[in-house]
This record gives sequence, structure tokens and C-alpha cells, in this order.
Amino acid sequence: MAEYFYISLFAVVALVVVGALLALSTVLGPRNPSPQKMLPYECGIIPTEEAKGRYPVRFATIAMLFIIFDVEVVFMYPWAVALGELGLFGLVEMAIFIIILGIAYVYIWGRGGLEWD
Amino acid sequence: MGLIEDAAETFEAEVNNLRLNVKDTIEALDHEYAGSLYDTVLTTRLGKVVGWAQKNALWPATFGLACCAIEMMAMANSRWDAARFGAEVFRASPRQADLMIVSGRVSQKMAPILKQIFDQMPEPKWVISMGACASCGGVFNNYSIVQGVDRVVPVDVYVPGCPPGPEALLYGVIKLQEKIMAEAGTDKAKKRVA
Amino acid sequence: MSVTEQGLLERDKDTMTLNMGPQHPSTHGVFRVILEMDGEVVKTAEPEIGYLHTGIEKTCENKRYVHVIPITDRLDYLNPPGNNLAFCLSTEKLLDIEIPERAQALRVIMCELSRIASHLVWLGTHALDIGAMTVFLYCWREREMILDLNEEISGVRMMTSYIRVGGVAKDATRPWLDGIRDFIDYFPAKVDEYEKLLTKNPIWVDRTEGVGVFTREEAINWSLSGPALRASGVNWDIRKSKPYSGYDNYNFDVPVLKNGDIYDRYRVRVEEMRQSRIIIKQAMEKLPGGDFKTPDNKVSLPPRETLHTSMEALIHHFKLVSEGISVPKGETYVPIEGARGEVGFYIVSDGTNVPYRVKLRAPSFMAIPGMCKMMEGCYIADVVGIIGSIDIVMGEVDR
Amino acid sequence: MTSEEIVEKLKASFPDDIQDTALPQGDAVIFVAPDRLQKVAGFLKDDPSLKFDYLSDVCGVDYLNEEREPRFEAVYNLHSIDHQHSIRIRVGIEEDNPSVPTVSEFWKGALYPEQELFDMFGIHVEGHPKNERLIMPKEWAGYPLRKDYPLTTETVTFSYNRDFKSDLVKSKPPTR
Repeated sequence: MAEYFYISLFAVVALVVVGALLALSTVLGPRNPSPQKMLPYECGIIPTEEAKGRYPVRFATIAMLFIIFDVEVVFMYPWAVALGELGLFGLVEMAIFIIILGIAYVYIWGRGGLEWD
Repeated sequence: MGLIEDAAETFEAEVNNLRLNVKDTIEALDHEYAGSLYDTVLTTRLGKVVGWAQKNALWPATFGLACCAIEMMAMANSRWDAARFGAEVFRASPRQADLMIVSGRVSQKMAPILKQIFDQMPEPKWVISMGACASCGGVFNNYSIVQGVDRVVPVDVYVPGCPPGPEALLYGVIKLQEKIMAEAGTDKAKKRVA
Repeated sequence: MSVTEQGLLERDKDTMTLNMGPQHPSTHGVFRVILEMDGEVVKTAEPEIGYLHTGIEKTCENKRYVHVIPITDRLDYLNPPGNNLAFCLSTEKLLDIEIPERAQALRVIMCELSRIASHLVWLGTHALDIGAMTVFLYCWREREMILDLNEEISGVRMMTSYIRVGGVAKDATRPWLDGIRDFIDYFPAKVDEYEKLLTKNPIWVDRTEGVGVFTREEAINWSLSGPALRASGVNWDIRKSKPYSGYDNYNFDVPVLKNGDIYDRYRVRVEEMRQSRIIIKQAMEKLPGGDFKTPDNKVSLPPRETLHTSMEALIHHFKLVSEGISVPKGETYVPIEGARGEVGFYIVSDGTNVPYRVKLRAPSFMAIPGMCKMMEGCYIADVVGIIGSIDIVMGEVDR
Repeated sequence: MTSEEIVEKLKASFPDDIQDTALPQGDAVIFVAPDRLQKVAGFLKDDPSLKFDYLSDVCGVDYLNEEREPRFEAVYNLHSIDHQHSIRIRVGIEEDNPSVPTVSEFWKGALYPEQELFDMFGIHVEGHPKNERLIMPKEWAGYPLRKDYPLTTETVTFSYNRDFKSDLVKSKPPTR
């Protein structure tokens, strides 16, 4: 249990600092809503039509692809830190992980998932 | 006999001046509150600290209209370096800016947009009217130019020149900082936020 | 899509209207373009100008010829000597007077210096729009040197009004000439520095190559001019085809490239900076002696010391100062090669000392429809690159 | 070809369409009636020896208090990229409902300056896709560059003298 003390202390301090900043700025900050200020910012023009509800599907696919490869990189951080103790086993493990995602990447690239149109 | 009328006239003008000044001071007192702790907590001492913080982080909104915009860019560059005074970060959207440098001539078609951008800036906000065209129409006194930005937005500092050199604009920014420091903690600062 | 039972908002078009409005960091001034977007791709781009309309042409119709010169400075505020020269050449053509050699050489030096300064502002903001921050700071370092030279010769950083009808305002001073010589030796290494930063930079090449392509016929048909025209393979430079102010006795070559995309416009302008330096170098070496404005005192002020002695000088001086130049009746149009393209003043004069009609032929104004046609089919990120590559200046678009 | 040759060639091929020609200071200038403009423009663009394929500028002029008969005038500056010569076409336009045919099918670059003709002078351009305000705000009344349109200068209230400012500030004209 002892080794989790420092990480939890770090989490608590982070929460406290962020919470304090947010609370102070909402409480102390002046609030002065005016009709023009509430309008969305359109480079100075009064917007005529509201934001479009429906977006092309391309945005969604690219966002998903990004998530997949971003999470892959997130897994590498703890692996990189603990590579010393893991030794050869860790290296082979991560290589397999990267190869699997590499195949997926090549497939997506081939199918043209990365281009826009 | 002309002398007496002149004297009476100037005296009456003086009285008129005083009446206007008195009206201003009264108006300054009963401002409506910003509806937050901001007014009650900010005594003079803490107000000074807030003013010091605001003074040293004036983020200008890029409102480059004409020739003065080029000199404004020169001010933000390495030779004149507005970063020494905290005014280097040019925010594109008015939401994150608290200083609007109106640099260039404002035409009739642009005036409502200038007003819209100024309204969309969060309080407290300041305006520097850079150049003769923004301050009083400059050399263009015709149908298309708004003769002075103070018809559209309340201006804090006027920078003369056509275009004013980057050092003149920096002097304007410094003058604005002095004004912020002088206003900090007083009723004027609270009125500016209300 | 019509309104369904649940009363969803009626959507007759599936594109999204994006307003790249007047207050925008990368529209190079107050230019607005309404983009009809299908996702990331621009379907149609409809420009909207007029946000910087200053009624300059109306103002010029109520000012004397001498007073119009500072107004022309504020039209294309990145290349003020170019506008002065265009106005003076048209007026001098109507007056039919001869400009001494030294004045023509000084005018060429001033215009080429301001072309370099204008290209530096273009390179700085164009690279900043596409993402290269350092080029912005480097370019302004050289531009400050040119502005110091302007301040030395004319007392003002940008709006020099140095070129007057009948010659130039002041003779070349020793520090100005030395400053130009230093600048000539100092500048080539700097242009190579910009090239090192950008030309082979994979990000820059990916963002600019093959984007916003305009073929040769399209460029001519849509009346593009200047570097944008020469990047599409059209060999049209007014300094070569219709030489003015002594440009024919300097030999320099005009960069012409073929495939008309943003990358070629960038390379044309960077090469033009080098050529301008070569012109200044030749003009400095062959700077002829003689007076710096026409001796004909009906057009230019007589020198101060002659006022004490000769009577005619006093009369000429008084007439010029009180009434100004009166230009004979007629109309003319003399194009010159400004930093952005063909600049020219169409002047109609009715014999008095106030021009009857002054119309500026602005290269940016003529390029806007072509630029917006170029945007169709590009991504939203390329719109910014295209505006930067055509290098529009709103002062001369809205006049 | 020099200006004289251009003018001679055009006078020969269009005896009745071209009203008059002039050579001020060596420039080739021809005067054309509005209804003949498109014919002459087509010839100028397609003729191999002239080949005016570059429209440099379209500009309007209002000769109100001059003793000239047609009040308005549209001036077309054309260059030829290959032959490197230029010409100026001056088209006189009547005062009551002035109109001129568009040349945008020959040179696409003419779209904007012709729309400015309408915006600044009220000259209606037939066949132009958008005959509406280009530079001036949409609801602007009047055509600014006409000679009878006033310059509308204003007295500027830029002064720190309080009482001088007070009454002028009160009467500050609203932004149009």
C-alpha cells in the first residue's frame, strides 16, 4: 500500500490546485453577460444560421483512428520506464504489440482511410 | 461694453464646465455592481495588486485594418519588442484579449463590426486608438471614414502619427499601463468591470 | 432534406457556410470570404470587400496634384514609392516634361528598396500563416534596415512621399548611400537564410506544392498580374515590356516559372528580391550627377538660395506654393511594375491644378476574383496559403 | 505593332463602329459606342496580329460639368502579352439610365471592375451576373464617385476643451 502513497498525494495536490483556480475565478471573476457578448464569434459578423448539427462522417473516422494510435503510444510510456526490470521479455512483448497495430496501420493506409475525400 | 459680455460668457462657460464635472463624479459613484465578490473584496490594496497583474499582461486583439497594422506588427517584432511590456501575445479572437488596438482607418462598413468585436471582449477591456485615421479620421475627411473611433467604442489612449512608429505605439501601451495602475482599486476600475 | 415529422430544422443544403470574416488573423487586412464548405473541402468561395473603403479617389478629386502624392502613399501601404512613381509618371506624361537622369536613378533605387521591403512583409506573414514563426522575425529584421534607410532620406519610416512630380524630394545624402551599400553586401546571405529555412522544408513543400494552381490561360483571363502571373508561365514584367524611368539601362532577369502553384509564387518572389538587389547595385554604381529634379521651375520648386537673388525664382516659387502645378487638359494611363503587379494611375485632367478623375489600377483588386476561383476544391487550410501567395493589400483593393 | 498601326488597322476594319480615334502622347485610343463594344472587343481579342488577351483595367469617369455630350464614360485598358502593345477603348455612355454591355465573356477579369462601375457610378452593366453593391455597404444610397455626390466632410470633435466638446459630442452624427 505504501508505494501508492506518493501517486495519490500527487493526484490530491493536482485536484486541489485545479479546483482552487477554477473556484476562485468563478467566484471572484466579474460576470457581465450582454446580448452581443453571448453571440457566437463569427469574425465580427452577426451569425445568421446556427452551428450545423450534422458533420460529415470523415471527421468521425479520422478521430477514431487518432484515438487508436494515441492509446498505443500511451501504453508505451510505462513500458519505457519499466524496460530495465522487464528485460528481453518486455521487448518482445512490446514488439508484438507494435507489429499488430502496424498491420492495422498499413491496412488503413492502403484503404485510403487517411486521405480526406 | 464687449469686454463685459466676453467676461460673462467665459464665466458662464466655466460654470457649465463645473456642472458637467460634478455630473461626472456623481455618475461615477452610483455605478451598478458587477454582481460578484469582485467589488466587495477588491479594496484599494488588493485592487492595486489586481491592477498590477492586468497591467503586465495586456493581450492585444489583432485588429489590423490598414497601414498602422504593419507598424503594429513591427512593434511585436524583435527590434521594438512589445514582449518587454507583456503585450506581445496577439490573440486572434476577442474572447481571450483585453486590449484592442484599433490600427487603421475605420470605414462606415467596418464600424458595426468594430462595435461587435468590442462588445465580445470580456471586461475589463481597454482600447488604444492607433494613428490619426483611427483617432480623428486623419487625412480622409469624407463620406466613407468614421471621423474618429471614439464614436464607436470608448477609447482610453490615442496614439498620434500616420503611421505612428512602433516606439510611439509602445509609449501608448506604457501610458495605458500607467492609467491602469492609477485606476486600480478605485471606483473607476469597478465601473469599468460593471 | 425537407422538414420531417419531428420538425427537424429544414436543411436545404448539406454544405456548411463558414465566414472567414473581416477580423481574421490571416486575411491580410479586412477581407472577408464566405466559404461554402463540404466537410474540409471548399465548394465555393464568395469574396466580400469594402471594409477598408476610404473614398480615396473622391478625396483626390478635391486635392491639388502636389497634395495627392501623400494620399497615394496610403493606397498600397507596403509599396508607397511604387504608387508615388505611378502617379508622377502619369502626371509627367500629361505635362510632357523631361526627368533628369539622376532623378530617374534615385526613383529606381527607392522603388526597388520598397519592393524588397514589401516582399519581406509578404514572406513573413505568408510563412506565419502556414506555420513558420521564425521567418516572420527574420524578415522584419531586414525590413527594419530598409525602413531606417527610408527614414534617413525622407524622415518617415513607411510613407516616404519621396518621389514628387518632376523628380525627387531631396538629393541623395552620404549616410543614405553608405547605408544602401552596406545593405547590398548584407542582403544576399539573408535571402539564402530564408531559402534554407523554407525552400527544401518538407512541411512547406507539402503545404504549397500543387495547391491553388492557375494555368497560363486562366491567369491571363482572370487578369492576375505581377509575381502571380509570372509564376504561371507568363513572361510579362512591365519593367521589361514597357520600360519606364530608366529601367532599360539596367540588365536583370525576370524569374518566370511554369506550374503556377503557391510554391512557384514563393520562388518567383524570393528570386525577385535578389534581382531587385542587383538593380540597386547597378543603379548605385552608375548614379549619374546633375540635379535631382527638373530645372523647369513651373513644375518643381527653385532652390532656396536663388530666391534671394532672382525675381523669376521668387515668382515661380510663389506660384507653385500658392496654386500648385496646373496640368494641361487630357487623360493618360502609365502602368508600372509594383511589388504586387501592374500599378497605374488613370488621370483625367481638365487643365486646372486639381485632377478631374484619379483611378488607381490596383493589382490586388483585379486578383481577388481569380484568387477566389482558385480556392474552390482546396482544403480550408489551403485557403490561408492561397490568400498569402496572392499577397493582397486591402488598402489598394478598397481604395 | 506601334500605336499608329493599331489605330489604322482598326479604322480600316471597323469604319462605322469606331466613332473616333486619337493618339495622345503616343497611346492608341479609340472611341466606341456602347452597342458596338462587344463586337470590337471580340475582334481585338481574337485577331492574331492584335491579340489583346490581357484586360488591365475598366474605369468609369463622370464628365458632369465638362461640356462633353455623353456624361459618363467607361475606359477599358488592354494589353497584349505576346505583341507587348496596349490600347485604350473609351465608351461614351448617356446620362439617363446609363448602361454598357459586359465584356466578361472575353476577359473574366472584367467582372469586378464592372461591378465597381455599377457601385460607384450607377452604370448598369448588361449581362453582368451581379449588378449590386461591391465596395459600399449594401444599404448605401447614392453613387459616391459621381460629380454631384458631395464629399460630405464633417467637423471633427477631437478636442479636450470640455464645453466645446460637450455640445458637439451631443450632436455627434450616428454611424450610418
